[in-house]
Amino acid sequence: MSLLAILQSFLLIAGALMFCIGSLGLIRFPDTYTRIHALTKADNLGLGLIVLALILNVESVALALKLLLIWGLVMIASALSGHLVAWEADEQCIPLCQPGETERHLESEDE
Amino acid sequence: MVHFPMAGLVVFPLLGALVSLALSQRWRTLMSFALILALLLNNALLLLQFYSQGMFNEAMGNWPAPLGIELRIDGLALIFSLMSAIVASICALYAYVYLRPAQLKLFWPFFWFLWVALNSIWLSSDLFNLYVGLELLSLAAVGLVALSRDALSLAAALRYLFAALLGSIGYLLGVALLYATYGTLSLVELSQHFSLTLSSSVALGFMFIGLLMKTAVFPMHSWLPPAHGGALTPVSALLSALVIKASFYIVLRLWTELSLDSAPTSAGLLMGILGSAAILWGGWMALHQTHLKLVVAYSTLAQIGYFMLIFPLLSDTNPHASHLAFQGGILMLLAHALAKAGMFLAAGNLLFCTGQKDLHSLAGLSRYRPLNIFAFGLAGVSIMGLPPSGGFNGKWLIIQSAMLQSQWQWVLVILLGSLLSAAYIFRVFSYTYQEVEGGDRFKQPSPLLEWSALSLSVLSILLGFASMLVLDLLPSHSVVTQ
Amino acid sequence: MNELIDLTLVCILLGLASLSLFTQSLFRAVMFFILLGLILALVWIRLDAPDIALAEAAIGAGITGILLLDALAHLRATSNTPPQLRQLKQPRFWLALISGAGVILLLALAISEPLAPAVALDLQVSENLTNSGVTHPITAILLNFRSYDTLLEVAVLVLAALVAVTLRQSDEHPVVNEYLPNPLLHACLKLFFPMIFLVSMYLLWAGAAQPGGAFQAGAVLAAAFVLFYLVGLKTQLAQNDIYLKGGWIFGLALFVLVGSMPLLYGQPFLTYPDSQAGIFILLIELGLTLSIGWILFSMFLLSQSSPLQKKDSP
Amino acid sequence: MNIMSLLPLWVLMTSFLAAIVIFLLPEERHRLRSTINIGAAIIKIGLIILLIRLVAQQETPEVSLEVLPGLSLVLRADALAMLFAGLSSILWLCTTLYAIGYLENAPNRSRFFGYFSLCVASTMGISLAGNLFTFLIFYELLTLSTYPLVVHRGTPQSLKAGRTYLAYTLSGGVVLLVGVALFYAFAGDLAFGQTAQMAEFTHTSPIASAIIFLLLIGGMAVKAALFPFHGWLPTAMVAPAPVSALLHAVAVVKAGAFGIIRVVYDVFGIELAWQQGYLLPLSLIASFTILYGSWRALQQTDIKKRLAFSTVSQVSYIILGVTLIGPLGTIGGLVHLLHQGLMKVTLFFCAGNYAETLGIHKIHELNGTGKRMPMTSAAFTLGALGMIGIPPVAGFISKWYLGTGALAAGMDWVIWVLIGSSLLNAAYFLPVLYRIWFLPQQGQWPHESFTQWRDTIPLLLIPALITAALSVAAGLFAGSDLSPLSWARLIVIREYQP
Amino acid sequence: MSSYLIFAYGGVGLCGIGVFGFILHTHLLRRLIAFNLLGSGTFLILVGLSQSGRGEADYIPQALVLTGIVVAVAATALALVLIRRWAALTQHATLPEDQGPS
Repeated sequence: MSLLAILQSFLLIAGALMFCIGSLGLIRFPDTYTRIHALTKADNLGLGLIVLALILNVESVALALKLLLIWGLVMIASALSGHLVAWEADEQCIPLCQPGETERHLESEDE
Repeated sequence: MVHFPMAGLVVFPLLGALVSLALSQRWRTLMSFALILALLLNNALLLLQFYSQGMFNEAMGNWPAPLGIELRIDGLALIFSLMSAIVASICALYAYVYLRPAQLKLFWPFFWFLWVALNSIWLSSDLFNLYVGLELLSLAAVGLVALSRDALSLAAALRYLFAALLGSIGYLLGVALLYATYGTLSLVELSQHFSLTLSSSVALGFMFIGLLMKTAVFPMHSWLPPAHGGALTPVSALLSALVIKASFYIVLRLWTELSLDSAPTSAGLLMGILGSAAILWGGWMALHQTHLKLVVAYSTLAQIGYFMLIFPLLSDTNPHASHLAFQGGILMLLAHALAKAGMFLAAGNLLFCTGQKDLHSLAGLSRYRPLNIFAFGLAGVSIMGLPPSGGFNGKWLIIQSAMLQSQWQWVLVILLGSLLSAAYIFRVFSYTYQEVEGGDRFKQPSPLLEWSALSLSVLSILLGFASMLVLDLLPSHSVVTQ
Repeated sequence: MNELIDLTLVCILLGLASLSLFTQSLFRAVMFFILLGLILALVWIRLDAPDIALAEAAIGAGITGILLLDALAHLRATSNTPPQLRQLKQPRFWLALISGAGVILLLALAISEPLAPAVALDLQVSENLTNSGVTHPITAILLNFRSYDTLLEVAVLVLAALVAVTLRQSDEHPVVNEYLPNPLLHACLKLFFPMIFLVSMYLLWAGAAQPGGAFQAGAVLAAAFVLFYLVGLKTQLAQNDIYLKGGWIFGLALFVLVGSMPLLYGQPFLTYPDSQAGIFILLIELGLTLSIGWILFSMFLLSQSSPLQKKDSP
Repeated sequence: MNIMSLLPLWVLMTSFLAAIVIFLLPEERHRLRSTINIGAAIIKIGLIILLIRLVAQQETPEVSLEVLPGLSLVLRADALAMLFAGLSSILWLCTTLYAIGYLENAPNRSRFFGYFSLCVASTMGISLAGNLFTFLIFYELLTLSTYPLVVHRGTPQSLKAGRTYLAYTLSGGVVLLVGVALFYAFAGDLAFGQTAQMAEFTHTSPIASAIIFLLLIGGMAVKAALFPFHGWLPTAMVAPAPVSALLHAVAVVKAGAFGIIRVVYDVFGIELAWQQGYLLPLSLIASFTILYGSWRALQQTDIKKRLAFSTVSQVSYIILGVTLIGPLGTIGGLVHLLHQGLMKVTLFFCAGNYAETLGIHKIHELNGTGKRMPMTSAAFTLGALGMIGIPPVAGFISKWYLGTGALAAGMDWVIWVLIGSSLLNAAYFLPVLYRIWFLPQQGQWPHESFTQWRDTIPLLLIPALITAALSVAAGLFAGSDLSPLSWARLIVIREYQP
Repeated sequence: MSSYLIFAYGGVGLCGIGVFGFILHTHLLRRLIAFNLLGSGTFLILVGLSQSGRGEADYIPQALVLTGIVVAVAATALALVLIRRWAALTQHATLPEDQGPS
């Protein structure tokens, strides 16, 4: 196993781990604001790591640039959508929650 | 080789759909009727072409099957195309007078898409293309049902949509299995390689269940009466006369092309039993309805049962009798299309006259609106299968076939069904013959409405005298059973 | 190893399917369904069908999901009863169980038969690919070999949009454009629009040689339109009946027109002139992309104008 | 195909086209409608006369149209057909005249006369049918076109009668349909008169043949009102008088009887039917119906009901005649088809006149009507005497031939049936005549109208007088070449010739 | 077992679940989801099975599935429009016959 492969594996696993952490945050965090935080930040990093791992594998520069472009676009998109969600939540006056509290309104609406 | 007439069957209604969506009201109507004329003419040309060169195929995009999709004109396709042209034209005329402008505006595109779908189904000899055609048909039909936009018709449309979607998926499942097994979608090629294995039986089973659900064969019928009974009158006529025929047509095509007449008789027997149940149940229910259009809708259920009876009678042991059943089935389908459309239109006129749905409100109509009752009655003659009518001729051939094959149970069912249908139709009649006080308090439908209903009914009677014109288009029995 | 991944995927697929049907909350059901769509996209990749994967992600999961969520928001107002497990005792349950099990049994039996297709259609596809005007086989099939199917399929789409218009109440007020007055969104989207269009057109262009094509491009375009709408730009176009319907039928009309031209020269319907098939296919695809985008967008738009929030009703 | 060979079609079309035109005419165009109706009836009589001349010259004009593979609609004018067609055309004219008078100022005349003409068209079709298939078609058409006439009044009672009528006739139609279908499926496509092939078929499969015979006769027996299928006939009496006349004398009942004649003579052939022993049960049923009908007639107090049961009995004479092998019995049956039609239509016209002019429906109200309505009563008397079988009225001729035919066929017991029935006939007609002529009027007439006329209005009176005169003439001039009797002889000669 | 065939069996499972849910549920939205599952299952069978017969990618069924997906989306959209209209009119998300005696 070459060094490159080890590096790649490391990056991939780290990226996947970031995704897992982000998802865990989504489940565990108490309110909208903290949840978007977990999602956008962790996922961007995770994606970045994975893209990096893939770039190590490609031959052409064009392809590498494309991968980077994807990362960039996703970052902008998630930043924007994170902002929008927070902004809308603020508009609707959704309160901040302390750890341990659970958001009731979403659940109750489903039933 | 002239490609125009066959492609015209699809292109003209498509143009109609486009035109009716794009143009303003006046031009929309004008162009629609111009295109209807064009389509009628196109059908006539096609008929001539068929007379001169017999059955022919045409590869769409010049890619022959199995790679491309081939359309095929044979006698069966031509008969159905002519049938839909006649019924649809008259229904369009009726709708033009009957519907409010706002409804009419929405009616036209649906109508045209419906026609596209019908013609594409009649012509297609490709399994997947038939699926797309079926979906187009169902969605157009659902749209038409929902046209009146009240809660009742919405519920009917939803019920119909779900049944239709389930049916399409069943069909598609079968197509998937068949493609995987035989590697082709062309019906012609499939028929060359086809053999009844386990997987192809399962495939056909799914396809038939799906198609029969769309046809509303008992016991998968419960969506039909509210949808056909609750829709606007010209829509009911189109649905009952044409739409249910499409899925049945595919069943018939598959059955004959794949030579299922040599299949184990249990399949045919099952179809026959379902048909018998439909005849008796539909007739019985029609007899107990209090709403005129529901009577007519349930009668459609019963009539579908008659079509089903041809399957147990198609057998390769007795080609002559089998061919009689085939011819009889086609005649019944055709007669039902004409008569049921006429009957729905006439029923719509009657409802228009009284303004009420209840059968009791019909009292006195026979005195003041005899023409509508007459139209209803003539259609009823064909539905009951009394001579002289297309319905009778079809029934006669089926009975003959059953007798020649000693399948007496179907004869019994047909006769019972005839009596039941006579009972429910004359029941409507006896309401109209009641004499009541109060003079002529009914509205007068415009003559165009009355005459369009009457013309369809008269056609169904005339079919009783001109059956040979139709049957001559069909191949002789050596070809049908291959 | 690969089989293990496949099996895992199938298990996830079935699990998600069960969850989306039997979870108590409808909202979650829809969520699981969207998730299922994404997993399906992966499955399609595993099935060597990147085109379908694209379509599934964009159309299947994306648009269906959005429409479902949108409908869900409206259905909140209704007496929306979650499925009761009491149903277990009803005959309906047994009917469902028997039918479901029967379907599985029959299909599994049918599938387990060894296959030996008599006709090798894929060979014919590759043989004729050079004459089709494009190099990507799926585009060749969709827009040349079986373009008749595609024609009818576009008609189905138009029809669906038409039903939406039909059911729009005449007494309804036109849509009040409730765009999001967020400055950041405005700024970013203005930046993004050209890019989204570019992506859409790229998908369209790429379709000739690799995965992509009119439907995927149309879905992206629809997304662009929706964003347009959200920032409050130029959506009055969609309020006008002529533009609305004109947009729907543009692609279909172009298709019919191009398809019927050969009839005048004695060629069958939908035949492309020799050696120019590629251009005509691109032309048709362009029209279809615009129309599909417009249709999908107007579905979204028309759903906005239904006055469904009758929260005060019992 | 020359004009003459199309004649059968034109005979049919005269009433059919008239029906269509009448349907389309607005309700108010009474005069035009009557003109068309009478014109068509007269044209038809002219055509029938032409046709009769052709047939007398040994020609059989024929029109056919293939409607199903190997199956044709055939209209053929043979001697037997002309007997029935001639009767129908004459009585159509009379009944139409009568109906115009009867329904003056009544609603729904357009509908009535339309279906009336359609009904006659179907009768023409039945008489001219050249094979069983054609016969079946017109037979069912007859059912359909008479239903609106039966329920014409639209009262609950008439609607109920209509239901009964349909229940009987449609069930009969179904039985007939099965019979005909079996016939075509197994015996093949045989036109009327191809009895040799039928004999061959019967010898190879006797059971099938017997079943076909049973079904065919069973189907026809409903319309012919043979016991036990006669229940609809008295119920249908609620219809207007011209309809009753039509039902009893021309259309429905006769269609059944005529069908039985066709089946026995032209489908199976009388020799074959006799050899196979089909005829004896039929003659027993017919005999029983004769006696039973007369017996029931005796118990009725309503004039029309009594006439109805009388019809049940009289029509069975025809069937009885058919079952008697040998020329004499056949002549008796055939000629009674015509005679009974003439006499019964007279009686119904008169009953209608009594009802319309004086409001009389019950027999006991008839006292003294002879003075108020002498001509109607005279016609009634002639009809009644004919029914009893008193010479010189036509009924005597039929009974005479039936009696001698029975003796020739070696069925002596039939004589006793004839005598018994004649006695019963006398028992239910003579008291009526006695009341009319010899009893004084009791109080007011129930509901008198047309007081300005001595008897009743001419449109009602004249048809009754014509038919009465015809029934006397048929008896008086039975020996002449133009009489029904000599035509029946002609038929018989042709039937027994080969 | 090839991975094509595995997915074909997965499609079979989806179809079964879809049919089960379609018949069991009365809520129209859930029925619609069940219909979509059924559709996806069918597509999987179509592609998976025919490719497993050949052992390589087969473009014909893939093209068919693309068409099928679009048609299914159109049908779903149409159904949603109907369901929403129905719900707006009646405040119910089930058909009358499924609403029970309440």
